[in-house]
Amino acid sequence: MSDQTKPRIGVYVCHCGMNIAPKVNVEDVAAHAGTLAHVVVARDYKFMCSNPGQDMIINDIKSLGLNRVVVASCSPRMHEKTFRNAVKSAGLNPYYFQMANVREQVSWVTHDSMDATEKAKALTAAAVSRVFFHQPLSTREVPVIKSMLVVGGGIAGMQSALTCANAGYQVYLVEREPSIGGHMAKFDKTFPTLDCAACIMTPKMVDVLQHPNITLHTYSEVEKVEGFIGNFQVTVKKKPRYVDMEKCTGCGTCMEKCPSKKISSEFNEGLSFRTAIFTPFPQAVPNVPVIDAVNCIVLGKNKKCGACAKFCETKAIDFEQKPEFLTLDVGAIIAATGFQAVNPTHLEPYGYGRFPEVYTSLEFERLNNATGPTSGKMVMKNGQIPERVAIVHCVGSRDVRHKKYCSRVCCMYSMKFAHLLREKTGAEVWEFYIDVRSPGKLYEEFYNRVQEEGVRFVRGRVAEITDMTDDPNDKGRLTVVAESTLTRRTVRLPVDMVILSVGLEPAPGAEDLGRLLGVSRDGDGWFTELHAKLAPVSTPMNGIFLAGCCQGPKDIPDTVAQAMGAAGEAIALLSRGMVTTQAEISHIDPDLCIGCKSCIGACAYSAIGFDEARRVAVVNEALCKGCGSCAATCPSSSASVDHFTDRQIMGELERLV
Amino acid sequence: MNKASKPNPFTSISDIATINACIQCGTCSGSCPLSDQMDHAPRELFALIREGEYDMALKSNTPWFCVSCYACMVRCPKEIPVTDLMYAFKEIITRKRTAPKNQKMPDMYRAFSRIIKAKGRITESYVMALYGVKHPLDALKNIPLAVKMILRKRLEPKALSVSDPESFARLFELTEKSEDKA
Amino acid sequence: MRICFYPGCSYASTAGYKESTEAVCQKLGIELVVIPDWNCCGATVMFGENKLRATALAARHFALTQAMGFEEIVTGCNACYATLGKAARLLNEDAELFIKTKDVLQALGLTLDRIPKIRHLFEILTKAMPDAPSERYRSLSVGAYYGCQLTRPHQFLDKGGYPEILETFLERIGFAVTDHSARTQCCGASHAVIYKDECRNLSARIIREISDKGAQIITTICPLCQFNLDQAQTGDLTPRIPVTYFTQLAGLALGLSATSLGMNKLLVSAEKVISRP
Amino acid sequence: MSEYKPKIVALVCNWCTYTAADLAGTSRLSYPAEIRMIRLMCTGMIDQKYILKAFLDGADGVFIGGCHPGDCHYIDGNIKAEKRIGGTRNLLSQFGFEPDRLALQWIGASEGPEFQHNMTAFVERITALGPSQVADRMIL
Repeated sequence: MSDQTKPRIGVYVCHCGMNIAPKVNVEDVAAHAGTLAHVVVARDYKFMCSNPGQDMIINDIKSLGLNRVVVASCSPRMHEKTFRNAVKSAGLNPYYFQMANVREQVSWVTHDSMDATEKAKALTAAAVSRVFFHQPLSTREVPVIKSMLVVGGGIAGMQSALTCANAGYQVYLVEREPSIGGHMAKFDKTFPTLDCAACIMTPKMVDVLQHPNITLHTYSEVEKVEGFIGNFQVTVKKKPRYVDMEKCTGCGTCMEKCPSKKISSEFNEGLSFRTAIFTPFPQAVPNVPVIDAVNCIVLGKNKKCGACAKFCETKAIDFEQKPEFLTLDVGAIIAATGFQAVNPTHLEPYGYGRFPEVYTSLEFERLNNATGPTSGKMVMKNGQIPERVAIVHCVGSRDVRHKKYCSRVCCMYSMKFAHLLREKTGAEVWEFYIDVRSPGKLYEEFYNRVQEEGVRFVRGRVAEITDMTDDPNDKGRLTVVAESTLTRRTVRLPVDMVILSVGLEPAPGAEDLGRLLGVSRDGDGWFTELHAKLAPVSTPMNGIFLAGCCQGPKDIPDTVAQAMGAAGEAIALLSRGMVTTQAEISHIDPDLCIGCKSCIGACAYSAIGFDEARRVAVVNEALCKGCGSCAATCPSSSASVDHFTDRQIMGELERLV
Repeated sequence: MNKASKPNPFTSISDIATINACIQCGTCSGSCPLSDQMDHAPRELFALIREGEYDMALKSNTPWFCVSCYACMVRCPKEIPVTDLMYAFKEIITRKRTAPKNQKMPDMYRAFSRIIKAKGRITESYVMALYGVKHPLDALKNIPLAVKMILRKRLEPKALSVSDPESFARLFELTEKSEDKA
Repeated sequence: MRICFYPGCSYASTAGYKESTEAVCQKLGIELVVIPDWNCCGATVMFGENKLRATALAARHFALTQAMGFEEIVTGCNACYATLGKAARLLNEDAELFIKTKDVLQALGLTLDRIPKIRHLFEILTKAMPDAPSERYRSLSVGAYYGCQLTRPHQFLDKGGYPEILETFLERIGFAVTDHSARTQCCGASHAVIYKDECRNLSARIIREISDKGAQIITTICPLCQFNLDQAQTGDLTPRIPVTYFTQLAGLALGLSATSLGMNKLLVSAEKVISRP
Repeated sequence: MSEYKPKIVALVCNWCTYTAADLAGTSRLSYPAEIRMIRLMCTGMIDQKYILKAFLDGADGVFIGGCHPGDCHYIDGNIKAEKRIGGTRNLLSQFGFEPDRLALQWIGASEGPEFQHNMTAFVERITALGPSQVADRMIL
C-alpha cells in the first residue's frame, strides 16, 4: 500500500470486560472517534483481543477497505503483537496500527468517570492522528555464520569452547598468554571439595587442544571486530613465538640450555625464575615454548647466543618470526577474559612489598602448589615453617577507596588456605574477617569444618600490619593489629606470615576489548550484561555473550555454569541459522544531511558511519537499535527513526492537549 | 514524630548520615591509639546512634579520648569522617553538658578555652595550672617535668597574650550559639 | 625570600625549635615575617567546642595575612598546620560558614576575602636547603618521626602511613637514615599530658622501634611530638635517644653550633651523639 | 483555582517509566487524569522541538520520564536527554517562562508508587503555576 493512498481508519474501543467499560464510557469514546477525520468506522466491543474481536478488525479491513487501525484497549506491552498479527493476516502491513492505552493509563488509575472518558477520547484521538502518518515497515532475515569466537582461555573460555564444539560448531579460541589454563591452572586445591585443580583442569586443556571443532590461537590477541550479530569479522594478531609450532616436539632442551635464567616467573607470581625461552608451567597447552623477546639475548640485547637454536633437534627456533594477522568469520562471540588479583601495594597499612612475609593469595596459591617455587612446601623466605599465620580478608574489597564490591571468592579461598595450612604445617591460623560469606553449595559446611579444625576466627578488619613488636622475643615477626569486634579489644598479634586475601578486578585489557566489541563496562570495569537477572550472559550487543569473571567476580562452579549458559545462547543463535533485523531503526536522509557527524558521536552502538565521498552519515542497519539519539541530536532533521518520526510523534502530540 | 523513637540530638551534624554506611568492621578502633580507654569503640558509638541509644552516646567517653591522629579516618573503608565526627560529638556533648563526670579532657578543654578567651594565646603552664585546680594529682605528676623545663629555661614565666585580649572575649561572644546562652 | 610565619603557642617554649628555625632561616636567607599579634589556632580543642569559633580563631590569621599582602601562611607545628588547614578547607567548601566567619571578623575590625595556602615549614626548608653542605654526619643514623597530622587526614605532602619525604630530605642534606615503622604512629599528643599512664606505652613503643632499628638520634617535625618523645624517656621503659627537630639537624648540616640551635634545651642530651662522628 | 485543570504531556521511555506506568495501572494507583502520555523508545530520542511543540499546542507542563542513570536500555540515552532537557529549561527561562513547567525524572520499571507520586506532585506543581503563557507569548 503506497503512502499516497487516502487513509481509511478503523477505531476499536475495548470494554475489557468490566475493566475499561464501566469507568470509561466506551460508546461515547467510539462515537467521538467516529467524528474524527479519515475514520471510516468506530466500534466498541467486549474483548477486542478475543478471536471474535480480532475477526471484527480483519473483516472490516477486507470489507470496508481500511488501511489504518487503532485499538483503544490495554497497554501495547500487552497486546500490540496480537493486533499487529491480526492486521497482518488481513493483508495489511502490521505497522499500519496504533494502540491507545485506556486501561492501565485510564480506567485503572482515574477516580472520576467523566475525567476517564475525556482522557480516553484524547488518547484515542491522538492514536488516530498518529496512525495517519504511519508507514509500512519490514524486517529482513540474514543468515548466521555457523562458527564462533571465544576470547580468553581460562576455565570459562575453555568450557564455553568445549560446549559449543560438542554441539558441532566450529570454535576459535583466542588466548593472549602462551598457554590456556588461566588462573585456575595456578591453583592447587579448589574449595569446598578440595579437588586438585590440575586433576580436573588438565584433561579439559587437552580436550580443547585435541577437539576437532576447536582451533586454538594462543599468544594471540583480538585486534579488530567488525560486522554484527551472525556476521562478525574478527582480526586476530598472533604474536611471534619465535618457535615453529609444527616442528617443536616440546622436549624442553631449549629451556635447559637458555643462559638467561633469572627472569621473574609470571606464573609463579614472581616467587621463582624462568628462562627467556619458556613455557609458563609444565602442563602448558600447547606444550610449545615462547621466546620472551625482551629478555632474550639475541632478540632483546642483539647479542650472540642462540643456544636454544643450536640444541634444538627439529630446528624449531625461528628468530625471524613476525606477527601474523588472521581474519575469522564468526556468527557469535563469547568474551571470557576473566580477572586479575588486586595489587595490594597501594594498600599502605598492610606493608605488602615492605615486609617479605606478607603474601598475596595468588602468591600463596603458588607456595602451596606442588609445581610451585617451593614444590608445595608452605615455608617462609628463610625456609622455615611458620608457626602462626594470619589471613586477612577483604583486602581491597568492600572498600570505597578501592573496590566497593565484595569479591565473592576470598572468604572461601581464605578458609581453604587455613585448612591446607593446618593440614600441611600444623601452624596456628588466624582469620581476620568482617563477615564470613559462604553462600554456595557445601560452603557453610566447609566453614564449619575449618572451624572444627581449630582455625581461629577474629571478627575485625585488620587496621595495619607492622614489624613493630612489644615483646623483644617477637623481634623479626610481624604484628597484625585489629579490633576483635566481638570481644571489643585491640588485638596485636605477632605472626610469622600474613596472607592478604586480595579481591578481584577486571583483567587488564578488558577496556580495550570492550571498546572493540562495543560492550559497555560498569563503574567497576566489569562487562555489563543485558539484564542482571533475565539475560545474565547476553550483552546489549546482539550476538556477543559473557562468560566467567569478566562480568563480575565468580567462583569456579558459577564460572563454569555461566560459561555453559553463554555457550547455550551462542548455540541457540547459530542453530537458528537466521537473524531477523529490527524494523524500527534509524535512517539518515542523504539529501538533508549536512555531514556534521553529530549523530556519529551520539550513537552508543557505533552504528553510524560516514560516507566520505558523499559527505553524509550512513546508518549501519544491522547495528542500529532504534534508540533515536541520532534523531534528537541531528541539527538538520535528516536522521529519524522509523515508526518514531517527527510527523508521527507530533501528530500524536497535537491531539493530546 | 514516631512515638517509638526519641529525638536524635546528632541530626545537626552535617556528615552524620555517613555513619549509616558503617559495616562495623573495627578498622577505626583497630587504628586508634587510645581505643582501649574508650567505653565504646567509635563504630559502637555509630551503632548506638543508629539504634537510637542517644543517651548512651551522649554520655560516652569515646570522643574525649580521640587524639585527632586521623588514622581511623584515612583507613575507614566506607570513608566515614570518623575524626571529624568526634569533634562534632564533643561540640554537642559540651553544649548539652553530658560529658562523663570523671572525664578529665573536658576540664582540660575548658581550661584551654578560657585562656584563649582571656589572652588569645596559650601558655602551657597556665593551662596546666588552671586544669590543676580540678585535678591536683595530674598537676603534681607534672612537677618533676616542670622542674626540668625551668632548668632549661623553657617555662614561660609570664602568660603569653595578644595585644588586644578584649577582642577575644568579643570573638567568643560573637560565636556563642543561642542554645549555649540558655 | 620572605615568608609569612605563624609560630604557634608552643614555639617559644620548645627545646630549641625557635632558635634552630631562626638560625637556619637566617643562614638560608629566609626572612620570617611573623604575623603580628597572632593568636592560638585553637588546636585540637576548639573544633570540639564550637565549629564557628574554631574557624574564626584560625581565620583571624587569614585576614591578618591578607592585610600583610601574603598568599601563604607557613607554620612549623603539625597541629597548627592541620588546624589552619582544616579551617581553610572548611571555608573554601562551606559558603555559609565563610559568610558567618567573615561577619565575626568584621566585627573585630578585620577583612577576610581570600583564603591563603597553608604550608609547613618543612616544605620551605626542603626547597631551600642545599645538597649535603657537610659530610660530617654521613654516618649518623637518624630515625625520622612524622607524627600524625602532617600527612593525615589529607595526604598532600606524602602517603598517610609510611611517608618518605623526611628520609629523602635528611639523606640529601647529609645524614644516614634508619628505616623504621613508627613514622606516623601516634604519640598520644595532648592526651599524653594528662593521661600520662595511659599514653606512656604509645611514646615508648615509638622510641623502642626507632632505637631497635638502629637509629642514634630521632628527628621530629612538630613541637608536641618532640616534647612527648623526649619527656617519655624516664625509668627503664625505653632506651635513651635524643629527640631533635629537623631544623636542628639542618642547622648542624649547615655548620651551626648546637647551642645556637637551642639543643641545650633537650631533655635527653644530644651532645655525645652529634660529637661522635 | 479548583476549576483550573492543567494540560500535561508526559513523554516517557518504553523500558522504564512506561513500564512503571503500567505497573501503577495494574496496582490501581490512581493519579490525576490531566496526565497524557506518549510512549517513546528512549528519552534520548526526545527532540527539543517535541517539548516546544507540546507547549505551543497548549500544554501547561511537560513531564519526561526515563530510566535511572546506568539502567538505560540504550546505554546512555537518558544521560543525553538530561543534558538536552537542561538546555530546554534554560531556553524556557530565557524567554521568561517558568522552567519548572518542564520536569525530568528517573522512574524505574518497578517503581509504580514512585510513578504515581511523581504524577501527582507534577500536576500539583503545574496547578500552582497556573495556565502557561508559552503558547500565547512565545514567538519562535
